[in-house]
Amino acid sequence: MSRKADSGTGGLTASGMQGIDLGIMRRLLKFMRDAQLTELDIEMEHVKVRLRKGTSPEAGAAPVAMPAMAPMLSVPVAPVAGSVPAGAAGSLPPAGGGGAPAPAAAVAPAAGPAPVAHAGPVVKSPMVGTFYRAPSPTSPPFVNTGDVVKEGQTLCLIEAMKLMNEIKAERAGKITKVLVENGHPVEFDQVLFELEPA
Amino acid sequence: MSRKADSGTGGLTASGMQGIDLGIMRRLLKFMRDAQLTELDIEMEHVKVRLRKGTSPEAGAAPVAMPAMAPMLSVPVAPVAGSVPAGAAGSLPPAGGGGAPAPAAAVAPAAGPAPVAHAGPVVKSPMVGTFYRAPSPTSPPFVNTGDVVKEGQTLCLIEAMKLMNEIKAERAGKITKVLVENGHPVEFDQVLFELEPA
Amino acid sequence: MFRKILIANRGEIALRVIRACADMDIRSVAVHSTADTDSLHVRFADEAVCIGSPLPAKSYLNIPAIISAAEVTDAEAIHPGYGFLSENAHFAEVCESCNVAFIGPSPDAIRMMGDKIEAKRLMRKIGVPVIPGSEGPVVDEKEAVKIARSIGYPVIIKAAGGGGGRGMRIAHTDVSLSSAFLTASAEAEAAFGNPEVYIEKYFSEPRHVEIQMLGDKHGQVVHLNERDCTIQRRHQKLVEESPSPVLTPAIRKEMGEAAVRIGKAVKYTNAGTIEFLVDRDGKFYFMEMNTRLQVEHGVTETVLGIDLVREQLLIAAGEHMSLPAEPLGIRGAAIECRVNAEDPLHNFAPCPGRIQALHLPGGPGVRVDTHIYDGYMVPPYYDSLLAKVVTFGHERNEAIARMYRALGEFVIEGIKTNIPFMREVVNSETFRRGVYSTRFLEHFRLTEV
Amino acid sequence: MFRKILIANRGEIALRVIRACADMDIRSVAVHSTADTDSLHVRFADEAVCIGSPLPAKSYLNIPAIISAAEVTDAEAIHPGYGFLSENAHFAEVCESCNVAFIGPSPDAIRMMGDKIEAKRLMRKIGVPVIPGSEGPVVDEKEAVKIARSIGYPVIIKAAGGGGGRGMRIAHTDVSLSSAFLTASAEAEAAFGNPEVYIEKYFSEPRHVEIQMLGDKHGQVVHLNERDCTIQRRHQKLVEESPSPVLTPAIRKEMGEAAVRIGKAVKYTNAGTIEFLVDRDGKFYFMEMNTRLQVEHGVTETVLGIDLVREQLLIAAGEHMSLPAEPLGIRGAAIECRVNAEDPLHNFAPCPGRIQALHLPGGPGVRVDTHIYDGYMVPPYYDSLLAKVVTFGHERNEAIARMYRALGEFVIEGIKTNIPFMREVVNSETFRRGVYSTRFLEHFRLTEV
Repeated sequence: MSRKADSGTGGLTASGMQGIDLGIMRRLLKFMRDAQLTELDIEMEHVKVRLRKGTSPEAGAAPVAMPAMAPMLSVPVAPVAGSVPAGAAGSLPPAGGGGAPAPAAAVAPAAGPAPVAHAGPVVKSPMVGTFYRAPSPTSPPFVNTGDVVKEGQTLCLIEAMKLMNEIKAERAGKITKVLVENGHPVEFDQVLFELEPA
Repeated sequence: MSRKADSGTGGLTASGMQGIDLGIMRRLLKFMRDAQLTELDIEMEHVKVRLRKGTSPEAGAAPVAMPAMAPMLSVPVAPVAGSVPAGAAGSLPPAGGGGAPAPAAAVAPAAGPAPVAHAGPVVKSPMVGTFYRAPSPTSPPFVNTGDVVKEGQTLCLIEAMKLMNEIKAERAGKITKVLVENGHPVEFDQVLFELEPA
Repeated sequence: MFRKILIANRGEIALRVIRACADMDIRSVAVHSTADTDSLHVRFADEAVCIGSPLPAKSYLNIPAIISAAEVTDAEAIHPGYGFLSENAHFAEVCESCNVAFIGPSPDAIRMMGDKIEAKRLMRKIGVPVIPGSEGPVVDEKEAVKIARSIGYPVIIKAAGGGGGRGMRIAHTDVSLSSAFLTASAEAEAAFGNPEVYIEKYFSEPRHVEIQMLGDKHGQVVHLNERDCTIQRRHQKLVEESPSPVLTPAIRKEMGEAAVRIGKAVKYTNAGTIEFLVDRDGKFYFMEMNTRLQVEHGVTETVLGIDLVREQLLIAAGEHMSLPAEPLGIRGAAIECRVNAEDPLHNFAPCPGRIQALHLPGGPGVRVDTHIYDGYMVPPYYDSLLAKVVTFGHERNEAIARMYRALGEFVIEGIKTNIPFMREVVNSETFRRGVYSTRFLEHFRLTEV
Repeated sequence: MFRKILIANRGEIALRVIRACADMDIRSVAVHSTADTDSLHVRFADEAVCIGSPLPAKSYLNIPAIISAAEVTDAEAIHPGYGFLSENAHFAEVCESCNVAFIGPSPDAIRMMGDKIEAKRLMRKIGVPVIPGSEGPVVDEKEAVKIARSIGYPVIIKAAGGGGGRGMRIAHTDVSLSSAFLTASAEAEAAFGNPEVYIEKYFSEPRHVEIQMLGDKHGQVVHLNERDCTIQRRHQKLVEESPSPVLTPAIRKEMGEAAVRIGKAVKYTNAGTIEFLVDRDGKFYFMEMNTRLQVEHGVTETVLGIDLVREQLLIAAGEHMSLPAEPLGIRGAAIECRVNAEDPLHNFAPCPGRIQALHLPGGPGVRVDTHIYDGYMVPPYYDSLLAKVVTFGHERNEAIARMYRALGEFVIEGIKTNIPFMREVVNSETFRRGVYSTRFLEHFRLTEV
């Protein structure tokens, strides 16, 4: 789910796709890994690079985007993500819903939305709604990072149309990351938790 | 100068740029060379290939064009022509005026119109007008294929705005090809003769 | 006026509504399936929510997901576009119960017009002509002949339980009717397990002409003249135009008044379209009412210089429509062609795939509504509409010339489209003359492909 | 009507004329330089002739080449577009002498209006107000003061031999005028080697408003209301609109009548535009007449629903114009923004180069005229105009909202454009209010870049 400040300041600083250097991207990624960073923003006169690891698509920012949100400016992320070793601690998330729809014709085809690359198994939202980590505002969360959960254990609630839906673990494992903040909206297929198999 | 039967039957048989195989193009070119062909047309359900050697741009047909004359369908000819040995008997002419204007973005940039690739030096028309090979309808042509001409010798007339302009040889040499028929219109920069230096 | 609305649709119509929102300074929320993440409606909306997987039932027909999306984004109203949930009375009710305005008519009006028998009953009551025929199944040949004589030959016998041409028979005389009745009934039983048949007057060369109407919550109901949608292929409209080349001002007035009468009778609010069959004598008969925005609404917008989606939003927000009560003057002619991803040489088979190159037509008198772009992947899950081209002219001939020119400039590469086919249709002698029926395509032969 | 015409121009205006030809079933011949071989005007014309090398003098200004191209293609008429040879009386004469119709006014009318002093003399004769001032150079301070008192302060002193601001002085009183006269004269001599100066009334905050007019060979002359072109940068128009946000119906009528009077006085045929300066009191003064189609003609077409190029062709062919003698009713508001290949952050430096990605705006109320396409190489030889976006609205606010939306949808990658700048201009409070002068941009600051 993306919220845009302005849906069309299109094409302000027009830099061609050629300006994007995947080599530099990879070196930035390595730098991030070495420095154990989870987020890296670089903004220069003609370029703005944002890298985030394991962030939820809710943030919506395209991982690499020129200043304007022109559709053709988006970078197809799947190939880049694919070039990162599967076991890497993190990789580039895909363009969030709405931020960057149109891969330029010149670039490798990316049929359909690129899957979110997470380190391990994840728990995704089966519906649109509001995410709650606890049964009530005063209760402790169902789960926290580091918790070991059993199959069928309730992980969170998602409120949709005034109904609270319990989201349960489909398998046993350890919660390694909680990706959505309490009370925030989530969309279909959004990753809620990372879960390390038991 | 191109005359089109219909300026817009655009996009009927839609074949993407991917369909264009430069390897096949080069093999066709070799086949032509081996068979001493000057023209080769192939027309199939989804593809139309036309190769001509040393033809005048007047014909106007793009050397390789999909059935529809969609701008994006044109093939950038310069790189292909460039891959032909300079001394080859012929090579691919560029897109004539009007046939195939827009190289697709995905293809190698071809800044400006590609130069006509002729085997040797050529005599081009310095103006728009009507080409005459002889001073009068009953006279013999100024020059014929195989003639050796001196520098400054009149090669043809071009009538523009009721005036007959004599086109003279800029250097001595042998006329190896006459590319325009008597009485036909010519445009600026159109190749009139091939001239083998003396 | 609403501050934010959600568009429960995709493709060009979602983009159309988003544009109206931008023009009115209303924030827009797009919803989309996972197949439409890269769509322009997602790109150009102010916010976007993924609501489900590609199958419509899981996303664009998924009422809880759409309502939830409206709730989490604080959207005050939902525009359903056309298709999907646009004529779903239950959805309209759910919206209302969740305090989200449904941008369309009341659930009652949707339901009333969705019931064809009820709708016909109403028409008879308020004096709008319906296709003459039996009110229900016909018992035997005798009754059939009696009805046929009263409505006049030719008549068509149709299976009550089926469709698709089976169990259908056309009869021109008592004798042929008696035998046709038995055959049709037997065929209907064999095909649908139900021998019941009914009778309607048969029109061999009808035209499809519809009246656009608008009603607001203050009781104002107007009609916005007709659109002639006679050029169809298997009940799918291909070309729409206004004014109709065959309607006289008198018939236009009569049809318009009928539409307003219908609107007033059901206290209709928002945009609706009354579809009529028009016979060769200019007599018109109610077929059905579409209780939503039509695909071809741009034809009316272009010929009258108005914005129907804007009117929809005004009406849904309880404001007065911004149109005068009197019919607007027709100031030229507008024609729409639907550009579809389908192969006219192979029985119009859908052609999803990636668009490799694109050039849109432009210049004077040309409007293009499309959600495609260079590099767009046309998904296989949804209908094949790629773009709508509307041209305007001072007279019909100018609009046709511009359409022919615009389609010539319209280049889509990578997938097959019906553009060359449509170009031949608008360029055909028959179309230019303007005299044809819904069977136009049966007689039309694609000459140069 | 002509069967075939040649378009002696390039870019969007060549495409515009080619489209009009297609709409009227006239064959079109494009001419082009070697730099424009891949242009859309070459692509969409029925025939194309290369007439020379990229420099305009060698191609688009090359009269013999253009005439030859018309001769070898058997074109019956030449449309000059705007710029290049469009206001060249000699070219119009050559066309006539070669039996090719020039689609524009007579050489005499072009020449007459091209001579600014002659034109002003005519205006005085027929009672059209001109900017008050000396009729020629001013002899000394005394004469300067005398003239200044008669026309009223403030006045501006201008060098007869020059331009560009040098030798210019503004004076508000007799005293300041006397000293300003001497300084200006000295400066003029130093700068241009000519001490002669003249005096005109000075307008500090004028508006630029022009009247579109048409005359045919049957003596009918009409005006088509105004276009307000006050938003300029260094005398280059950036935004044009109709109707003007500041004109009263009474002033519009007066200006329109003045335009018709001018047209009748010179027996003007074809399209022409009278440019007026309008002061804060609504008084208007003749500045000059453009004897050709304007870049911004689409504004008038959109607001009146007409086709000016079509009228040009009808008139040139000796037919009656297809417009009524009475002024057409204004049915809304139209605004045009010029999209240029220039960098607003670097003093609007031209930015030729290859277009890497393109998305054109669309939907209701949006017209785009452009010759660019995805992959197009913008050549460095010609002006930087890439596209014209015209939006229509029932009222000015709607047209502005649609322009803001359309520019937001307009994506051009690979080269810098003024799109974000134009978007801020139309979104600015000052522009929305409608009250500003030709100095708008001096006060305008690009806030968000």
